[in-house]
Amino acid sequence: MDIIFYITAFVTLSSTLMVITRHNPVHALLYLVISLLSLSVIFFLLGAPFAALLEIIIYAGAIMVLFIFVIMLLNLGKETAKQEKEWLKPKVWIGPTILSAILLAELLFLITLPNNTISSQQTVDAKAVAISLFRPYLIGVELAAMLLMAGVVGAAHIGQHKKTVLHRFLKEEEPS
Amino acid sequence: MNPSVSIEMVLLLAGLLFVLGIVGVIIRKNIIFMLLSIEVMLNAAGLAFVASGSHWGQPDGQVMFIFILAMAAAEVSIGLALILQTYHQHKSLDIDTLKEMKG
Amino acid sequence: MILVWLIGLLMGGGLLALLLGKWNKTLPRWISLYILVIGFIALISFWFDNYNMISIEPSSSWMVDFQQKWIPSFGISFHLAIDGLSLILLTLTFFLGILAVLCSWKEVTERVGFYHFNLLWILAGISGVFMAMDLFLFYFFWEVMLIPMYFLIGIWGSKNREYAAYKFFIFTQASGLLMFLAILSLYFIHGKASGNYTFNYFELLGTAISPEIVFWLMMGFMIAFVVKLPLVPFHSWLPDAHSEAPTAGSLILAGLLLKTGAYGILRFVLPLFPEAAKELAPWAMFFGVVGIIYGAILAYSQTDLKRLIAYTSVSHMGFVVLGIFAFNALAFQGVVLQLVAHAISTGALFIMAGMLKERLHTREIDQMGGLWLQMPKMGTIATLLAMASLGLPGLGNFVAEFLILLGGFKASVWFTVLATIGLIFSAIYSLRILQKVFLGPTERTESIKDFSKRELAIMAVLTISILWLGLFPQPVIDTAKPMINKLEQLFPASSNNIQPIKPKPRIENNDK
Amino acid sequence: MNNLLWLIPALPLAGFFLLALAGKRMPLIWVAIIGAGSVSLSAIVMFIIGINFLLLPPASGHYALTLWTWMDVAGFTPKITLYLDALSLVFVFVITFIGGLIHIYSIAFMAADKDYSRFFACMNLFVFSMLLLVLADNLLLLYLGWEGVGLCSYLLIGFWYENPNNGYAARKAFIITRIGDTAMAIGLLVIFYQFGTLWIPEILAKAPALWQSGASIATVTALLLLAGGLGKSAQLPLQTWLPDAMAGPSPVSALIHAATMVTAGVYLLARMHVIFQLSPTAQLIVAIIGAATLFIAGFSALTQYDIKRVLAYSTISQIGYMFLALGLGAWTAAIFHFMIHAFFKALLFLAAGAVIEALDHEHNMFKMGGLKNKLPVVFWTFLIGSASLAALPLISAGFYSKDQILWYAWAGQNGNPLLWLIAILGAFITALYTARMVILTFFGGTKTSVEHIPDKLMTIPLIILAFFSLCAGFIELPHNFGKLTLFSDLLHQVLPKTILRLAASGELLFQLLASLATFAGVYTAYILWHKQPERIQKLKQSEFMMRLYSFWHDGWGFDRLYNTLFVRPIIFIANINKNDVIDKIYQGITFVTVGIYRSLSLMQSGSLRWYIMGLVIGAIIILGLQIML
Repeated sequence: MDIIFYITAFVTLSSTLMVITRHNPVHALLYLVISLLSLSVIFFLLGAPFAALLEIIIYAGAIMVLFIFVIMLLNLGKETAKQEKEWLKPKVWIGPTILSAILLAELLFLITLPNNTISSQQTVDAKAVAISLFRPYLIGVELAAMLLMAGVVGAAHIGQHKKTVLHRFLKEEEPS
Repeated sequence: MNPSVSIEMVLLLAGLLFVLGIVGVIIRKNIIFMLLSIEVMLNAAGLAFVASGSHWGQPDGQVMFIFILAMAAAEVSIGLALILQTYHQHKSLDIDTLKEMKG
Repeated sequence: MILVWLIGLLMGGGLLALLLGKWNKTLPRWISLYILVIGFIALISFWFDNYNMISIEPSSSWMVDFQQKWIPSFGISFHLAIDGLSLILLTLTFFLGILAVLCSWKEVTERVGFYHFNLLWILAGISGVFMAMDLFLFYFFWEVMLIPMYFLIGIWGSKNREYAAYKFFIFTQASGLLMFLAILSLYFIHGKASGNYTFNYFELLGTAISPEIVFWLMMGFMIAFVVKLPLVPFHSWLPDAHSEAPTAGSLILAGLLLKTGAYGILRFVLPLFPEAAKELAPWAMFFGVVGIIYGAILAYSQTDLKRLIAYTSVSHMGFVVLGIFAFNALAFQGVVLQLVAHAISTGALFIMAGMLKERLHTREIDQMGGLWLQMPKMGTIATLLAMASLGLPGLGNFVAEFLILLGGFKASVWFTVLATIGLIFSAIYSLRILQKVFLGPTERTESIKDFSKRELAIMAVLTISILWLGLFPQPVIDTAKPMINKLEQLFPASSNNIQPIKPKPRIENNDK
Repeated sequence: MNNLLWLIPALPLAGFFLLALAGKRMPLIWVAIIGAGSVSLSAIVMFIIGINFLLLPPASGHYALTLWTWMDVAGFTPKITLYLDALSLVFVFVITFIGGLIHIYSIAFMAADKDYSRFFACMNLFVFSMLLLVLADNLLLLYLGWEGVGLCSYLLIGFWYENPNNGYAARKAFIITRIGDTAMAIGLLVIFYQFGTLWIPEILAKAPALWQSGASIATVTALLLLAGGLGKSAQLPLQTWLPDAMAGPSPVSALIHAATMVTAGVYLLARMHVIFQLSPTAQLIVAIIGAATLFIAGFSALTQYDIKRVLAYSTISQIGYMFLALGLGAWTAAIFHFMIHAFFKALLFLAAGAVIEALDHEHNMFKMGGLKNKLPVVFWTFLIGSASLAALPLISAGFYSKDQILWYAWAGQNGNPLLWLIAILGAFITALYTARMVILTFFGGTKTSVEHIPDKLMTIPLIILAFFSLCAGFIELPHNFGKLTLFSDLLHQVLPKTILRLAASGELLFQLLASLATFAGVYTAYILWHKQPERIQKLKQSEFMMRLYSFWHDGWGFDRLYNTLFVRPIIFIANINKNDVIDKIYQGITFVTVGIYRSLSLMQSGSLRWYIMGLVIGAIIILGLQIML
């Protein structure tokens, strides 16, 4: 069992690393899908099959598709890749990476603090999740629904293709 | 199923993923990449939730993951709509050329 | 019930003026005038009805008490009550309100509805402050009077109005928050001690507070009040606010807003924290005296007429502080009279400054001079007002200042002597006004109109009031007496070191 | 009779109100009738009451009429009560009678002025205030009149307001007297806390019981009251306002100098004499101030060329005599001199006014001259007034009053040869400058032509006053002349008798010495300014004399001293602090806040990257803290 975890963890990490280093958005996106898929394996290993399925269906299935649509729609390809290539030099990424490494070290320290909790790992199936979702977390579900609603409406509104959208301050300066 | 993977290792993985996400957000210029990196971070958080949920054998972790999922969906839809709009207006997705808010 | 009606009248009238101001410019003026006149008449008739009760039965100093639950879960009630002091100040509020409406009759032509809305709401806030007997409600009204004033200065003021409005707002708001903090602490301390969480003034009165805390609580209240008053290191908002505000704004600021500070000290600081107040007294008197002299010197150096008058207010309010912290009936009575007399005399000076500005389009006294030639009536009244401001006997301010000095002398000889020396300075700056504005050669060739009928009426009313206060102050004294007697009992014979013989019972001195 | 008392002040007050409210719309003749009539009527009422008082003296020695209670606060109950006893009677007489004459004179004098009604309104108010001052039965009411007098002097000195100098003179008068008033107000506070009342009779009755003679509190109180008197009466060191007060019209000067204002101090001291008696130190100070003032003012009068300034300094000097007398305990002598002085000083001012008017507003004596024949009435009346001022023996009233003071300076209980010496020297100087003034104005060659001949309304008051200046002295004769002491008999109801130090011997000798001083003064003036003017020229050659001359001319440099000591520093402080130092603190706070916000807003770079870095750093710090702790 352990070995599967470590392999998938390795896959996840390396594909994520690829996500943040690729110049071409489509490549990056594909690496992200891989990362998500391997993550869902880990979910499964952790005894959360429902989450694993959702990860694949919604994340890898739906959200990533949205990304692909947009990238295709904007025809981002070589141009962006070139741009990113110019940008992504060691002097740019070294500072943030060190900073993040410090953060990581701190996180690790905190994680590895000894704690004597009994682990009772077991599968939490969809039923249990559903019961808890629609009983104690009902209000959360409703809020999430509202959020999605707002997201839909907002996206529809923002995504409208207007001819001239100028800021109202800029409008006033326009000679009329 | 009785995985012997210690919770620490999973959280370690989540932490690594999160940091990678952060690095991604910081070092990239293109908004699309930043958005992708944010997805990575969200995933890391979700992983941490699920892991701790399964550690205690409670469904709450997965519930939180579902909320994160819903949030990510909404965020991505709005974010992408904004990207579309930005690209139409400025013909660029370079975060450095787009910055307008200067104190 | 009359108290609720008064506030309701003002607030409702304000809303009505706001609505009607949309399509008629004169209607708001008339509405405000009617409402204030009605309120004024109601108060005066109330005063007459109760005058006998006041002078005969001093056992209870409260005349009307109205209590209604508001937010009972926090112990907040809608509790209004008045005693003599409140009645005097309320009457003054309506009186000056009428004049404020009258003197902005011609001056304000833009957004008349909103203007009168603000005016009436300020007055409502001030009335509420004078009546509220629930500390939460008090704080509420304290804020109500603040915000419309901010608009009044910020919208209808003169050139530098925004700066002045911000300064006014920040000073009073910051100090008000300190007071709110003190109110809340008092609420919790009292609640913890007695188990009864309440904002009711009467129940909070006897709260036992440890000496370390009581000082800070009192300072919370004191700072809010002395900033409003204003006492010297906190006075710097006043000249700006006064000089930039429209005439009615200055009138209300000088006449009423400053008085809320003094009222607050008399009503809250002294009864709530008598021991701490006693310890603070030397410092308060010191700053009062500093205010008297410092304000006067600054007034002398100003060239902007309204700023000059504003600094005279600082000087006069120094007397108020001196009198309050002398802790005896003479000084307290002087303080009450000073509040009224200063409101009238300084208010009148501000109105006059407004009239001059309307005619000359300047407030610089260096550009005036020789105006007596064209405006003898205004000159005459100005002389009288200047005399009132320098404390000429026979006019209201003298009675007030002399009583304060008499009372102050008992508490502290040297501070009082210094304050008396302030009277010399007051003569210097008052005469400077006359000299620079009305006397001397005139360079103006264009004709300047003397008082119109409306202006003459305003000034006549004010003049008569000043004379009345100066010669027949007894009604005011009698009205305030029960409250002041109660206040004096809190401070039994403080520092009675220079009185070798007791004042004997009056000897009849008319032998016909 | 008692009930008519209120009419005395009420009539001028009514006149004031009528004129102030409606004077502009009235015909001039009405203004004149109301203005002069109210005071004259008041004088008539005074005569009725006064005669009644003299013939049927009330048992208590005074009339009192309470109008209303001013206020009643915690045991402090001043009332508006009019109180007439012998002392106030003398003052009321002088005020209304001379005031009335001055008003009548003014009808003609001011006829051409555009502010006719304002003038009479202020004059009426002036008379009213002064009447209230002397009729007050408590110190607070007295203070009302006291300050009212100050106000009116301000209004009248600055009457011709177009000239800023007049305004400044008025302001100076008000402020300097205000300094004294403030001291007096403090005195009132002390008195109230000592006696628990401001009712004068009670204070006077209680004081001897409460205070030992020479108690320091008595001295302090007396000195505070004295300071008030010094201000109003223009005595050292508060005398500087009076010469400048000549800026007003001549009748105003007459009113200020003769009937009202400057005599208020004398009244106050006489009224509160008990307190002064309790403090020999204070009394000595009063005497010294009086002597010093009469001496200093005399020399200043000698060097003036403006005729009204000569008279002004002479007033200071003469009031100095009164203070000397008060300090010596010669209370009645002081009041007697006050009355006589009122007659001749009013006369001199009115006559000087007539001269000035006649010469078309020429004040300079050196440009006058030879008016003896052109203005005979003015000349003769002026001569009589001058004679009285110079205390010409036997025939002038001034002799009798001044001689009394000189005599008490020598022989009184508190008398002192040095004070006497100064007084007699003062008498010499008085005669000198008086004669100089008369010679320069009326004798010699004509230098300015006469433009106006004085009106009848102006000359009649002059003649009446001249009569009194000559004859009023006869009601109180020196002891060796006969036993006629009507005046002091009257006043002794109120004021204590003067006790002589030694047996009243040699009075004749001192009278002769005084006469000698007068004659010497007149003769010297005759020599210097008429007979041999070249001597003056010779004196003017010497630089020292010129220095001395200008020093005296500027009133012994007091103005300059006060300017450097008080006026300039205050103006300096006021000017540098015009924008209020304390406001700078708040501006500093604002400045710092703005600075902080400016620098913080630099962090708002618009670069998302930096924001995230900020987040990361924040997370590092927070987690770091958690690890550390």
